[in-house]
Amino acid sequence: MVDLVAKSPHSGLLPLSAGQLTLTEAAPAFVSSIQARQGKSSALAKALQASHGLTLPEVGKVTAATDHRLLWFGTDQYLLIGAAPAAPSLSEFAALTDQGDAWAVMHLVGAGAAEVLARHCPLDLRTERFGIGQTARAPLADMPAIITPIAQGFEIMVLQSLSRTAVHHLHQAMLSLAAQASLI
Amino acid sequence: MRYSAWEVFRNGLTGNKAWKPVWRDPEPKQRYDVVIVGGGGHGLATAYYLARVHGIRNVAVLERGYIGGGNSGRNTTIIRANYMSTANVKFYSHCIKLWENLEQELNYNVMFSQRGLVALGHSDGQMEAMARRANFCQLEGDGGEVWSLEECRRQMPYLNYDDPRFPIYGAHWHPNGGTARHDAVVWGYARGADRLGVDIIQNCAVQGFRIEAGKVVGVETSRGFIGTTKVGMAVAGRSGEVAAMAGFRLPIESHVLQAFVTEGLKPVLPTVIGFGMGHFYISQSDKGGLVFGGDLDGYNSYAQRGNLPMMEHVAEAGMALMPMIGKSKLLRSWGGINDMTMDGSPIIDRSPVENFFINTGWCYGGFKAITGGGDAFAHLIATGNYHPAADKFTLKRFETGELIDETGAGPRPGRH
Amino acid sequence: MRIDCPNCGSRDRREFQYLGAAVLMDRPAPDAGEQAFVEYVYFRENPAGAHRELWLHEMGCRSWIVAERNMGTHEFASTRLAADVKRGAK
Amino acid sequence: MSRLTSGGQIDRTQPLRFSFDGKSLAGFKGDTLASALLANDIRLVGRSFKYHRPRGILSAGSEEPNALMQLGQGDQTTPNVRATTQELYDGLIAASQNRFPSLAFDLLSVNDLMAPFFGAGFYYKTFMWPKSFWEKVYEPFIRRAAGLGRLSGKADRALYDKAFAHCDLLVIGGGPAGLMAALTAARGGLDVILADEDFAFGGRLNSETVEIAGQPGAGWAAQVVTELAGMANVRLMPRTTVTGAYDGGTYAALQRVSHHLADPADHLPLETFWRIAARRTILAGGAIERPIAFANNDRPGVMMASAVRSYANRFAVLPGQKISLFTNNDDGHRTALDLLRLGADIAAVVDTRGDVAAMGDYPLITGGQVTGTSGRLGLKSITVSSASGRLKVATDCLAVSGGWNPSVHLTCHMNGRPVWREDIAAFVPADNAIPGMRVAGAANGDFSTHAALSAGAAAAAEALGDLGKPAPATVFPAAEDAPIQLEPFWHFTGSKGRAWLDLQNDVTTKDVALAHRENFRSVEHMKRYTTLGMATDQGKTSNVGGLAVMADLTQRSIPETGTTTFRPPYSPVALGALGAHGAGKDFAPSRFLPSDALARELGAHFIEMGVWYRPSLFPQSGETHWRQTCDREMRMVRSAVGITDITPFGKIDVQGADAAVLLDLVYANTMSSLKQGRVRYGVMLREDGMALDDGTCARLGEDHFVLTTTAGAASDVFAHLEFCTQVLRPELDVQFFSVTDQWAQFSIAGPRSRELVSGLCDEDISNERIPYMACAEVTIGGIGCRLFRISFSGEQSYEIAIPARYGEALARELGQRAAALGGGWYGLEALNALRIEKGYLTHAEMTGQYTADALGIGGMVSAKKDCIGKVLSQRSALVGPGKMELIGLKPVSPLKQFSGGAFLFSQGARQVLGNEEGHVTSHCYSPSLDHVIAMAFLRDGRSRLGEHIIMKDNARGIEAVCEVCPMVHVDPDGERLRG
Repeated sequence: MVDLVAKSPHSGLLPLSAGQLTLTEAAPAFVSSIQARQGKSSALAKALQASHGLTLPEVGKVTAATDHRLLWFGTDQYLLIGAAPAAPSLSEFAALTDQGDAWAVMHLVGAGAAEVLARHCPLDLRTERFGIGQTARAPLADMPAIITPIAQGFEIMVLQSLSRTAVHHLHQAMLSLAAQASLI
Repeated sequence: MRYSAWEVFRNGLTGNKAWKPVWRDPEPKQRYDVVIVGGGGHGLATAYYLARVHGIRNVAVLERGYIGGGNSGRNTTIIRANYMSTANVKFYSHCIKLWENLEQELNYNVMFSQRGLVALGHSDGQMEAMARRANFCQLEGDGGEVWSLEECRRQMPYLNYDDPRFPIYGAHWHPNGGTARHDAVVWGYARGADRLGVDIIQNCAVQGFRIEAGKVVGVETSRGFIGTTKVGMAVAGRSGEVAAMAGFRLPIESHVLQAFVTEGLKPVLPTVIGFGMGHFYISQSDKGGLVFGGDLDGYNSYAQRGNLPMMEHVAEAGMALMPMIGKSKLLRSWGGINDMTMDGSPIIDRSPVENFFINTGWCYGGFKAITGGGDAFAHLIATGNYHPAADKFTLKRFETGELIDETGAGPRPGRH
Repeated sequence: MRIDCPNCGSRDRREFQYLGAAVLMDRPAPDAGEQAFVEYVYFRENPAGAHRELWLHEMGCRSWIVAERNMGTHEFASTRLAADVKRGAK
Repeated sequence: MSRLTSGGQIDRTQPLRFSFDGKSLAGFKGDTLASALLANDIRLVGRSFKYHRPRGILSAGSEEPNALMQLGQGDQTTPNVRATTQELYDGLIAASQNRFPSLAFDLLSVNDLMAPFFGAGFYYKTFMWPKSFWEKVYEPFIRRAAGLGRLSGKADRALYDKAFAHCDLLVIGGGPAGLMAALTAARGGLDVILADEDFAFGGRLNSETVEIAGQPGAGWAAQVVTELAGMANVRLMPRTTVTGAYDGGTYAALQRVSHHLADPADHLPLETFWRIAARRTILAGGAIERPIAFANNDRPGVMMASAVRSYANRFAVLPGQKISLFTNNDDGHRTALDLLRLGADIAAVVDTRGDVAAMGDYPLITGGQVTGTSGRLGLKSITVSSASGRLKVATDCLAVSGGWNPSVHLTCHMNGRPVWREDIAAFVPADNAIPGMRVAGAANGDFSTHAALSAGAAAAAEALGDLGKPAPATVFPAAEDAPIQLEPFWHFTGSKGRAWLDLQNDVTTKDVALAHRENFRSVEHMKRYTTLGMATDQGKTSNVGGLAVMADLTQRSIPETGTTTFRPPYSPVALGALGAHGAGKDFAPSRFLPSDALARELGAHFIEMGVWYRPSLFPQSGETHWRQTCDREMRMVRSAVGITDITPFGKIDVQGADAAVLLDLVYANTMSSLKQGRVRYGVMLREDGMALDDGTCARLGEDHFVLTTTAGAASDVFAHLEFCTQVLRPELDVQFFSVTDQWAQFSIAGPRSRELVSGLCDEDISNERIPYMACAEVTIGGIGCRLFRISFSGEQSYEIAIPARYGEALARELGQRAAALGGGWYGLEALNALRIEKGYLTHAEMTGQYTADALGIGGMVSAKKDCIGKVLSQRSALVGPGKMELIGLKPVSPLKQFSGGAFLFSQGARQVLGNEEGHVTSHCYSPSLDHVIAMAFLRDGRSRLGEHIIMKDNARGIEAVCEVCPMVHVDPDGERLRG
């Protein structure tokens, strides 16, 4: 039998640091899309509560349990991160797809993380408007991305085929901000 | 007064006191044989050719503001005929032939500069499209050639060949292309038409049309009613509104297209360059400013101003293509309203209203089409027949499917 | 330019893709005839004032949005999810 | 030296060396290049655009039309730098522009002698004969003479950056109004951004001797800035010009990050271009002093009075030894008092007003006018006329104050038209010209310090109110509240000499008169004809003066004559900054294949396909021409097995009870009848009847499909499906999600493909179980994969989709196993040629201009059901005679290659436009046939099989007779596919 070795989209790219800032890989064990079937949102909510202990997040929000969480992704669409979906019980009310290999997940952390992200992302990143418990899909240097605030920084998800470009842009911005931090 | 170096000298000696108005400001008459709505390049050229070619001199050009205040004065002044369809190549090639004699014909220096235009290709497929452009031009006797990468390097050493995101494979060299001084074109045609008896009436807004039994008989304006036998509409950017006054709709959306100019610089760019991969085109004006533009802002608009995303994208494309321009500074940006048709090609045709003719849908290409557009429109108004160089620009094509869609973008005007 | 996505709130225009007039919501019946489709696909009011139009929140939640926007000032009067508008129309 | 021994805001402990036109000079930190030049007694700094007249420093701000410099040397030299805003740093190298051979002796100053013939628009009347001379003689000469500074022609290597920012309140301008507004708003709890183009906040307070709250204005400003800097809700942005106002409260701003540094650190950007989204904005950009037009008012030494105060008070430089003033308002007198206090010698104060008294000990001429000047390279004297006659006054600096123009510029950016205010004889911003913006202070015509402070506080209080916050109690500082005392005076008409309006473009009052005479009377015509206001300052110092002259000529008031308007940017922005993140590879995102690293190890050649990098060829040693590689790879696929990475194809997972309903709507053919475990080729149309895309549709379950799209159309197709489900049919129970990046996908094609795949899969994949156009879930090495029996090469072929993390590992495994079977990797060149041999379509044919019928797949359009695009694909010209049809071409006699972009002509037809009957879309050499083949569109092509036609490529000089043939050249019956 062939032995296939998995490779991370960030292999050879991360971690990186500049000044106070770090960019590290944060690959979750599972990512799945969950899309409610027509008219089945509340049934799905109950099923998710029962199987994963999670409530359906409101628009732009995240609900979390200890080791997994649910991100709002679009109208009646969610990403379940960190746990495999309880397929049989959920499938009745939702379409599921495995997204565990589709996304490259990074953590950008440190003082000035928002400034780094603001080099390439038009979101309003001010903490009081976009804090922990929230999530947003937004462009990062013209690439689709999912941005989720975490302690002292952001979780950034980009499509795996674009990870190299995303890391390149974030790294350049980290270097620039680190240099500007030393400017009076 | 005929313009010449001698007249410039003679008048200079006498304090330039004897120069005459370039066009008159007459009061509108009660009735004209033809009323042209729109005092831009196309409207004025149409009036000029009606008078000169067809001998129809009882013509008024009605302009809401000042002549040349619309797209004629808001473009990047590029003139070219390197199109990808029989209909457009035939027409724009006709335009260039008129441009080539325009200064002598109008006795006005419109500074038509056939400095040549380079259209870059960035893949094998694009190079085949460039070859097709070149072949189209050659069929029309317009010369031109396909440049290799090596020739591009030789001709344009300042382009980015070192670390391009989209490498240059070669180019189509279109020697007949170039630029002209946009305002001068308007003023030259105005002077020419005025001298043939055409009344140019500025500050005269059209407010409606009098239509009797399906036939137009006059124009309601802010300066009163003006009777006419025929109406020619040439109101780029406002065609939808004017057509609505006459009671019909068009296959057109109005979109804003921005254009840009930098501070003056010593000569650095001898030709016009088009970078299709980045939707970017650039030339250097005689005053020294780099004049450039890009794609539509992407949404319907009548506001004559654009927004940042496209402005930035255009500059990014400029930096991607020719990083030598980084230290030049953007001086001014402006927006023109383009009548974008559903297939990206113009309309010169009759309308559902009898004796009401339309010249519209020039998309990005209206400036270069002023000569031929005016000629073909005058021909249609005067004779009732399509000009042979513009006989495919009909309204009917949207019903028959005989579209002139060069980009293949389909009925999505913002993408043409 | 900023656009209020009914889901995501105020976002930069560069996240959105414009399609065209909202008349595209009303596709003729399959048997409506060729002329009805010609009108539907090609002919537009193109008003200089208020305009109903379709945008896609392409780089965000990927909702199609019906916006009312003034073509002279670019000011948005309203934005609604196209799916809601369409369902409401039924 | 003109430097005062004390005072000013320069740091005398930090002396700096710099050079101008090769001459080494000294200045201090805190200087601008302009103040340092004046401190070194340099008055001649440039030449005008047209007449090459000597020019000196006019202003102390970004409105400067004269003192434009070439900065730095070599390939990173920067043109058109305003000396008045460039901070001095050690080692700065500046040179004057637009002169030859030297600044003091400029050959083209001969143009000035020709001025009678070089009036406005003279070039429209001449240079027409002979016809060919325009491009050959006149234009090259004009172009060489025109232009200001120069680019090196080499790549700009500076780093530029871009960023987004968001705030509750953006305050533009850090003078008294802006500081007060920012302070009030910040204390009230708003998120505030305060931007000022200067390197020091304070605005005019830094240049004036006014007091606020009993202390010097500059000191008060510093105190406010200290408080603001300590607040978490405030972002201070000095050296930042807000350059444009756009829709929805979006503003552009340019931050000069390191222009002031002699030796910037690595990674430090030169400039950052900001996009600021603000809920509210206060424009407090101040006002710009305006000149007065009189004969020879353009000499070096003629300056704005406000600039003279700036140089004297802020930079401790006296711009002249014997200074005179010409004013129509009290500012001229204030200037004289400031100068006297600093020990300057005042030659005269000339006031156009009759009933004013001197405010101090200086000679005053009331009811007077400056009517002329002398001094070739610098001012020597002025001529003054008054009731008491004409008087010549020796002076080397004339400070002019013609009143103030509020900085309305940003308020015009959304088509707002400023309105005339008679009491200050100036345009002020129209109300609500920019939604969400308020204007405060001098920008709104409130010129006194007190008025500016109170207007700033009031505007901030209103902004707080808008955003639902109460205004804080603010202790309001006391300041001067002198009312404006101005008598409009624009230009002196009595003398014969030329009076300049636009100093850079050399537009004089005579040019405006000529424009009027020739009927260029609309303000826009006047501007375009004379070029007034079109110079690098965009009319900041000249527009209103020009309007006033035209108003006089037409005997109308200024507001009746027209208004002044401005377009973005407020001051010029380097394209490097505007285009930051665009240079080089950063221009577009780059997408890489799962097998990218392996392909690079194998030495593959890559090409850009949209945003993807894909291997085009896998050359082996000894192969020197791409065709050798391509031909070998094709033979390998036809004889053994080839592997290629097709991950970029769009993959869409579609589920739901109505999934088949959606697919029947979007595909021209029927998908609802597809059996589970089977795959069908499909084509989608646009509503206008043209083909949008093609691909495969696999049915994994009753309500579960997976579609593929072409790589280039993936995002369009996805948006199209969203349009259909959200906009057209929201009632459908259908869910879909992109799985393009989830799955790495490889094609394994060739007669030995089954051998290869069956060795990998844990399941039976025999032809019986997985026949042509079947699909199944399989496991490889324990990993769940999807197997599709589909082909784009015409061979027995499989596609394996595997979770992306295993993509590279599977690629390596496939490559090794293929090699063992005599196969290997093939690239896009071979892939393309293989499909041409089979007559399969790509976007070289599916260009959006052709119906399914034209593409030869019209039979796929189901007659039994509706689909998007069906109705309009039946329009008369699309189904009638003469329509384009895709066909194959083969040469009649030996031909080296077909020519993409070549036209097809009937034999004997004249080869002129309109007679072409089609064109070649794709072509290749077919190793199987050992000759070249092509695909082409040809009018009525399918009914012309066997006909000989001419292929003509003029551009490449290729002409050949070809035979029209079917598109399928290899295995027309598809036996290999099914084998």
